[in-house]
Amino acid sequence: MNRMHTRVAVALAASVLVAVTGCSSKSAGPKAENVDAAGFKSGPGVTDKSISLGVLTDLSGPAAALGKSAVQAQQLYLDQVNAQGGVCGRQIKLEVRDHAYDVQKAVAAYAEIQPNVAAFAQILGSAQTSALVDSIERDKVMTLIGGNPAAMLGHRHLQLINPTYDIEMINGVDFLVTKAGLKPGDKIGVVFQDGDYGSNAAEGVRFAAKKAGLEPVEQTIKATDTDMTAQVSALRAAGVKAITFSGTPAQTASLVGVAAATGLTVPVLGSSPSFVPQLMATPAKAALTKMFYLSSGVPALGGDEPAVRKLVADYQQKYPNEQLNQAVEVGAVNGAVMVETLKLACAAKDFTREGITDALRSLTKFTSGLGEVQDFSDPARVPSRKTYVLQPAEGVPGSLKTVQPATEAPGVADYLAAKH
Amino acid sequence: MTTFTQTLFNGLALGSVYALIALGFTLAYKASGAINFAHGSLLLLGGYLVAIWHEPLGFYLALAAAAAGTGAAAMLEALLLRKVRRTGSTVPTILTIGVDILLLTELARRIGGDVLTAGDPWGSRIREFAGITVAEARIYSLLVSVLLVAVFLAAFHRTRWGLAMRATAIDREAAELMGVRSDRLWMSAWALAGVLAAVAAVFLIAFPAPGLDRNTGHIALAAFPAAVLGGLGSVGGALLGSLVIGMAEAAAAGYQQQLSSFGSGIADIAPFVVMVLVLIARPQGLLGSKESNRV
Amino acid sequence: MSDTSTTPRPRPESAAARQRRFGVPLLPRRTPSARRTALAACCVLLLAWPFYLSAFWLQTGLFAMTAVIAAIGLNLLSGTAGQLSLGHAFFVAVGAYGYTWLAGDDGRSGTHELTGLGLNPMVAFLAAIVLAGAAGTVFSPLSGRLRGMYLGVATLALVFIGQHVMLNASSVTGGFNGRSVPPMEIFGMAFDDSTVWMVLGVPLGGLERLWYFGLFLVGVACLLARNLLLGRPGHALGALRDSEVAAAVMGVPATRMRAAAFTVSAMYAGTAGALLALVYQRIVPDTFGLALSIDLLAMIVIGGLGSVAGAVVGAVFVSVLPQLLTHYADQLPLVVPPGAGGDGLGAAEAARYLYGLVLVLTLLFAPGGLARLEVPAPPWWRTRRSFRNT
Amino acid sequence: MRPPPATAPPDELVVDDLTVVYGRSIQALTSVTLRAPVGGIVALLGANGAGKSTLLRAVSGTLPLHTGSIAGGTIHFGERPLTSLPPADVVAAGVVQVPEGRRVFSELSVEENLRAGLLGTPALRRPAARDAVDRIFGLFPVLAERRRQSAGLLSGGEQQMLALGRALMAGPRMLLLDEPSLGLAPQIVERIAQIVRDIHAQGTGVLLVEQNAALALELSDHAYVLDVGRIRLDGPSDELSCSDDIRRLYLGEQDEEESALAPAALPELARWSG
Repeated sequence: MNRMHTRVAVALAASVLVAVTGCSSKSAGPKAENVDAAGFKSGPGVTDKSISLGVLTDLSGPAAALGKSAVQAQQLYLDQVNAQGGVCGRQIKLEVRDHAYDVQKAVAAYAEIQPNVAAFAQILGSAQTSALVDSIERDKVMTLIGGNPAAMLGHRHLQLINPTYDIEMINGVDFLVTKAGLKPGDKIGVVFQDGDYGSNAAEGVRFAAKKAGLEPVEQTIKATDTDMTAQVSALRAAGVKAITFSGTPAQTASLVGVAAATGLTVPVLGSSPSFVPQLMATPAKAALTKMFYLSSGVPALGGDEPAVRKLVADYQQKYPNEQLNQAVEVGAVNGAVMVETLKLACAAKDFTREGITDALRSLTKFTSGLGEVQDFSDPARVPSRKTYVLQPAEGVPGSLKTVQPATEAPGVADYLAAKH
Repeated sequence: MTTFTQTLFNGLALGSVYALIALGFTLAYKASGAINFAHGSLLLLGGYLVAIWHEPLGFYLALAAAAAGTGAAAMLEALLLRKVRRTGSTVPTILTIGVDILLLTELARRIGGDVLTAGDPWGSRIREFAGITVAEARIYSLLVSVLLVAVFLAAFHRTRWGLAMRATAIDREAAELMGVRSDRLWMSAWALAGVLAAVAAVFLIAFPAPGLDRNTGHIALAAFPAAVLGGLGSVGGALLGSLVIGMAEAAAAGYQQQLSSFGSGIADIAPFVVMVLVLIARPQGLLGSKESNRV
Repeated sequence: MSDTSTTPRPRPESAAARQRRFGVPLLPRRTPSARRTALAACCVLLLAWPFYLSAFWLQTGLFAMTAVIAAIGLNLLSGTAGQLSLGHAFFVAVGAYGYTWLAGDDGRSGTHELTGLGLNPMVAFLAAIVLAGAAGTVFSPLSGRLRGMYLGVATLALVFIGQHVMLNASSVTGGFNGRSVPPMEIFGMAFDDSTVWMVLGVPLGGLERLWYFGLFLVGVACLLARNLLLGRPGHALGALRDSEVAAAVMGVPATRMRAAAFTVSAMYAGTAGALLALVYQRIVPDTFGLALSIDLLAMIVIGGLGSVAGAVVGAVFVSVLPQLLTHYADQLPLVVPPGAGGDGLGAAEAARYLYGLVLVLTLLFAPGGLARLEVPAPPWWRTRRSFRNT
Repeated sequence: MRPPPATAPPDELVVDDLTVVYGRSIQALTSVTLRAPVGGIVALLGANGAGKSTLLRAVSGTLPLHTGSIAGGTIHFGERPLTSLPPADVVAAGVVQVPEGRRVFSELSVEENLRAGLLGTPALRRPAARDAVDRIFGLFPVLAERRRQSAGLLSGGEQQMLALGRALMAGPRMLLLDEPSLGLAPQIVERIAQIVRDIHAQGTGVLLVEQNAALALELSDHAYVLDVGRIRLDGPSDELSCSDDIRRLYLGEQDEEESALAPAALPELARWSG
């Protein structure tokens, strides 16, 4: 009896297998690229009417606030472009997936939408991007990423926007030297998070400190630390004249708050991800507005550059209940880079994956009015070297104002020359 | 020397807050025989309630309301656990993980990317003594924790309630035969655990911490090793363990430069390293008795 | 106990005895032949899958397979031996990084120098499993002596200490940014997309071949676990779980047995880890956090403690559910598609809610797990309960 | 054997047609009917597994702890229905059980164990509680000497006295004793027997569950025999002890034990009568 069942099952299996492979959609073979009558080459995610772009971001995890703002700003920008006819007569659509800052979800979501998108307009999260780097290069899909660690340079299909964290810090230390009147031999505190973000920033500080003759006093923190008392005590004991900081916004509030409270009123320079407007609701507000500076590749939302003012107005109109933060600018810039790239690809009549990457690599003087001119020709080089110095301020959009316009410190060229 | 004094104080302050968490943890364990993995989200709930209620109610009233709310939530959880109490301790423990997932998802959704403040009266004031600088909130946290623990110990050893608790923990059936209403009693233990979690939350989010964010509940993870290395189910053990863990963590943070050969971020794993070392020497924890295992 | 044993019982025991005898009740209450047919049909389905499904579904399936292997291993420990472990993410990591390091070459990743032994991937795969087992054995001073909740919390330490090592031992692990995983290679044929096999007119790339490799591993894992449970070790562990004294009387060496169960379980986790690394193609420390440990535990509980079938059902449920929800978010009520804006419930959040809810409801109303839902009141569960409390 | 008590209190523990099941299918008691007046000592005999402890659990309300429940029948104490009441309410009604195996709180001190006996009664003021403890110490001087010691360190006989004393703290009208002689040396058994007599003399009813049939029949004035969940026999103890069935079933080795029980009350227990 059992044996018969087994035989029936095996026979069934074999026949099913043979019968159904015939109608497998996979057997149609690769149809990734095709050329239409006008000589227009197109790849995955591109039709006559639309271009699909992927977004992998965090909408429900620890970075949800930033992820949401960036996606909404990007959508806003693309809506405006679509309203004017899109690119090449094609509407641009975003295929968004929420990875909740979870690596496995990000990898799964990538596999899900990768076959159907022309490029990734944004991937957020260092660990997530790291896990996907090899796949992105293998699939040759052009990808813009959210973070700026130098470790992410050098991949042909991967592109970050604005200066990397080390450049931010070199420019920022230059600002601190003039601002705090640092002299050779003075000590500078370097508090940074474990991981590629913090260590990349620390690398920049070390270089700049050496150049200015300063003595760095280093303190490492973990992403999960919330209380910076121990670090501040150590820095106070060392007698630092300024501090650079690369951690989370919550840690910024603790560090600056404790420093101010313990009388260590020295300027604190933070990396671009170390501030969110929500900090202005914490007890550290007063200290932040007095002591804290942010080194950033994009200008303050509270500034009066026309592009910034337009973005703020449009964003507030579309999302009246959302708080503005710097990620809004990052999202808008990403959208603009994407659209410029697609326009170039359109001009070259090549919407294949390779064609889109080639288009990006031919963008040598990109500007959106939100930040400095970017050069994407060489994947191994930072696209721009100038950063703004911003300061927390009350009552302005994004709670930040610009205190120093985009500047490149003299040391940056030496630093990059030494690296390459 | 200053580093030492500073580390000592930080360790004491941290240990005292851990004690509030570990105590709640131990009570819940004694009551239900389960490790309460939802303790972290109860803590987060307490902090969240204080944060949203301090503006309309004022800090102290908000704290009282939040403590009541967290206590009620803990009692609800205990009600769920009662349904599976006959299945040993693994099933209730995993049930608390389920509760934690639900509560945490909801709270994280509400908190989003915000950093909320408790509106506590200490603000960002600091005090200097013995050559060290400490936040005023930390001093109050130490004082209040010690006071709460003392009140608890007195109640535990001197009152009918405490006697009933201790008797029920040893032999629930015998205690019931003496007329103890163990279900109500254990509900009170859970409620107390919730209240302690709410108080601990306030101190954890007060200055010099930046405030409450969605990860605040993670701190309860450090109270697991505290309760275990002291001996599960032992109140004295939980207190001793909290002190040990607080000190170890403060020392690892204070002397991180000297400890750099172990890699950065050693402070985060210090509680676990200490716990493993203790358990290798004494599998039942420092003050735990061998019989306290209920499996 | 004393008052119940002499009442004549209308054979509730026979079902329990049958459960005990089989140890692994696959789809109970069916005749063995019907069960066999169902199983065969399942196998056919699984074998045919790569001919139809896209990379996304294949990957989802492979994630489920790794989960199945790890969950079976954890179930041997927690379900059969009654030992709670929250540290299995660590052993999964040892398997994953072990394979990558053993099979990988020296090189660079970002700013880190990487080392690797460059072994044959097949050898590296087996060695990674042994390595995970060795890691389990190193933990034996604790795993052998600690019981229940103590072990549960002690194993938490493994996850956190493991994370610390993964971040700091960057020459082996690549540090924060992780490192690339060399593809599996059997008899000189690599499991990557450099070559494509054409079978019946369908191209089978790296992922498809990996699918079959994964199926093979799952099959081996199931059979081994079944044999372990049916044989002496299974009975010894069961006895140990139910009563240490009784087990000691039967001559079961408690400490050694517990440590051995832990080691075997760690080897299962290591196998899952090595396979997971192959699916990911690049591994980063974040993958192997506490969440993974908790997911594994949830799997065996949702599926049903102590059975291989339970582990399979639970693992598939927990690993596939979020993918399904995200994929079909736009067709589900109450759930907003990602990026649509507004304050609706995101798919990832919905999946978390559902996951937590299923976990809680399973424990409350079907404590035998989903795999046993067919049996109205699991006799295994009932007898064990009354056994414990009288 | 014993003279009837001077005043016959009206209250009586009445178990009527009681059926108890464990889980869903295991029937442990079937239609058990039993009466235990406050004025007497009633013994419940039966082999291991006959359902004796189950009956006490049903009265005390601890069946749910053992996945058991009452499937039919009623339990009353005087006018008060006790059927399926929680243990605390049964204690409040004046029915207190001394469980099998003593079950003292081993990590608590002797004095704390006694105080735990008050947990089911309305809270007393401190001096009143101290008086209650002192009264028990008066009855068991050996416990007074060890008032600060952990109960777990006492000998078996001392633990049994502690368990009795703990139950007496609540001032019960009916005491349920589950195997008080289990695992104790013959001399100790006799001391316990004397204590039981004294408790009864003070006006507390006793329902005594015993495997030691000789002892139980000697102590009690009425006895029931439980077999596989059913009452097989009942009657006055002295009649039962003469019954051939009983002699064959339960008193097979009676001669030795009888000799052990033969001596009259030991001098130490004289204090009990006061």
